[in-house]
Amino acid sequence: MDNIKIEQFEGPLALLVKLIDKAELDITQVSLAMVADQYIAHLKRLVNLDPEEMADFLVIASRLLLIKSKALLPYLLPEEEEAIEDLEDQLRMYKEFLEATKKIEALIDGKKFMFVREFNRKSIVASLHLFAPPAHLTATEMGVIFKSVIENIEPAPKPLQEKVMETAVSIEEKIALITTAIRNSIKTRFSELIKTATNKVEVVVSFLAMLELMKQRSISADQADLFAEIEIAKLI
Amino acid sequence: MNNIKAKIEALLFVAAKPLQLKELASLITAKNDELIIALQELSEDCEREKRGVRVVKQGTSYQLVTAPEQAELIKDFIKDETMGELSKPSLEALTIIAYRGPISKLDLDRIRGVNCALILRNLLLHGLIEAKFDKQKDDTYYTVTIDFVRFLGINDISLLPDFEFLRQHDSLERILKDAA
Amino acid sequence: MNNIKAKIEALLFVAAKPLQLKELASLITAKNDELIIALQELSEDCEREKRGVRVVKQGTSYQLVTAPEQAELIKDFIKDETMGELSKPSLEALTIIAYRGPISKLDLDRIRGVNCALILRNLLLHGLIEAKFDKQKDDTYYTVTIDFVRFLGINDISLLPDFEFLRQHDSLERILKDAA
Repeated sequence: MDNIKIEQFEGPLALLVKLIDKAELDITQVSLAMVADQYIAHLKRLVNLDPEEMADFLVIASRLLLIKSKALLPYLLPEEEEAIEDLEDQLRMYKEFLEATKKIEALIDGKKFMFVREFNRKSIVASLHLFAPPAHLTATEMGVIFKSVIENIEPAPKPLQEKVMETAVSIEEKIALITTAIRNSIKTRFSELIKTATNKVEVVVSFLAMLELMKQRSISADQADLFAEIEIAKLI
Repeated sequence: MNNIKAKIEALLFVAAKPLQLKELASLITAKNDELIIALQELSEDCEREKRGVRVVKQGTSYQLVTAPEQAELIKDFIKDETMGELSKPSLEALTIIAYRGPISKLDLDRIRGVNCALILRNLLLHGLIEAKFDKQKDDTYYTVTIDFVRFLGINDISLLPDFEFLRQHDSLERILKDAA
Repeated sequence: MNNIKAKIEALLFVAAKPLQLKELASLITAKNDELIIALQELSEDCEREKRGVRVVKQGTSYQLVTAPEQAELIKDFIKDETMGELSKPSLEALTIIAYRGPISKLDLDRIRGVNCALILRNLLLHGLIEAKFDKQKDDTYYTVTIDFVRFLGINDISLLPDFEFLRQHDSLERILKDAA
């Protein structure tokens, strides 16, 4: 699974399609549940992503986790059926566009370009000396226009992965944090872990870290009701 | 060749750029539907007679270009900006815009599951897509340009593989609606 | 249309200037007499079918032009194209060329963030800018015409307001450097 490379700017859906294709599966709930862990493993290596782009990956991660938990505990989440089908549909459609992209690429590679006529002023206006200046334009006004052009220059958005964000958080860091927290006090609460979180991404990453530790059987987590506090305890 | 067709051919020839249906209509003083029929006929004449030129259409603009089978010959002669290399994500976005355009950035982002700001900027710069602000919807919509169509060697994007199917995709409608 | 005729039509169409028989021969790899027959046929086809274009022969050079009966229509088209005020994007491009010229199309595109092919064509047609091919840099560079400088009532383009300061403005240099 390590040899799936994430190309620059390729999004979460591209990653998901690659994982499913590599496992030679069709796009179904079962296969999505199967590749959920691999997807999250890949996420961990995307630590230097811009938070906004990370968020795009995390949105899909949360939906995968939902599907996975639904597959494990079907009776728990009866009302989530629609959300799950949506991801299936979205992915199927995305894959259809990927196929279409290949066909367009083949058309372009065929190099059957249709060329436009070269613009030759003489061929249009022949011998007539045509000079049609804008009626009221003055040198002063050109100064004003040029200044506004300069002011309106938008700096190119930096390629996202080149930015090193101070606030970038990795699942590893959060796992370490949780491990430390429960080493010191055996029990902790999810709300404690996210007390210092500065953005949503950090909350989601903390949640993923908690799930990862549950999977590794390092901790147990209890939640009495929907949206209630999550109690985290060390497993010995 | 009937009179309207000859007029259209002369105008498209001399313009050396895409002309809008309404520009043609005002110059030729013909009705839009007469013009559309004549344009269609002219396009079919070029194909049937295997002429050296073709009519390309994108939206309501039309352009006279060289035939795709002459690409090799013309490439030797002309120093045209050809398409340049596009990254895979750029091609993906371009494909979605070709099939689904006019499309807003938000919808494009939703289909690709990722923010496409940088890609859109790049495609605009290459002249492969164009942006139009829709006042009613208060949003910018993107479509592919006639330049993109002529790089594919087809007369019209509706000739793309599975055009109707991908354009009308049910699940797309639902995803875009749900997300809204 | 036979193959040689289609090739001739495609070449004469893109060239937008007279082509010598020997240029055609070397591009198409056909014999001169074959070519002369095909050119003659193409010319007769255009006449007989009353097409919008014609083949004109001048000595041993050939050019595709609009049909004489369309002269009025073409004049109307050029009038339409050159009358009326320039659009804001065109004025911006003209100003950028005035301050930054000689400037390549690519740099102009980068400063404006969109492809400026049609705008350049429009400014050329108006006689406001001119294009020069720089052999060393293998690219075309644009400057404003002397007619335009005179029209502004200044002796030299460097007399535009804050010329030196604005010409070298940091944000221009930055965007051109970033993009390169």
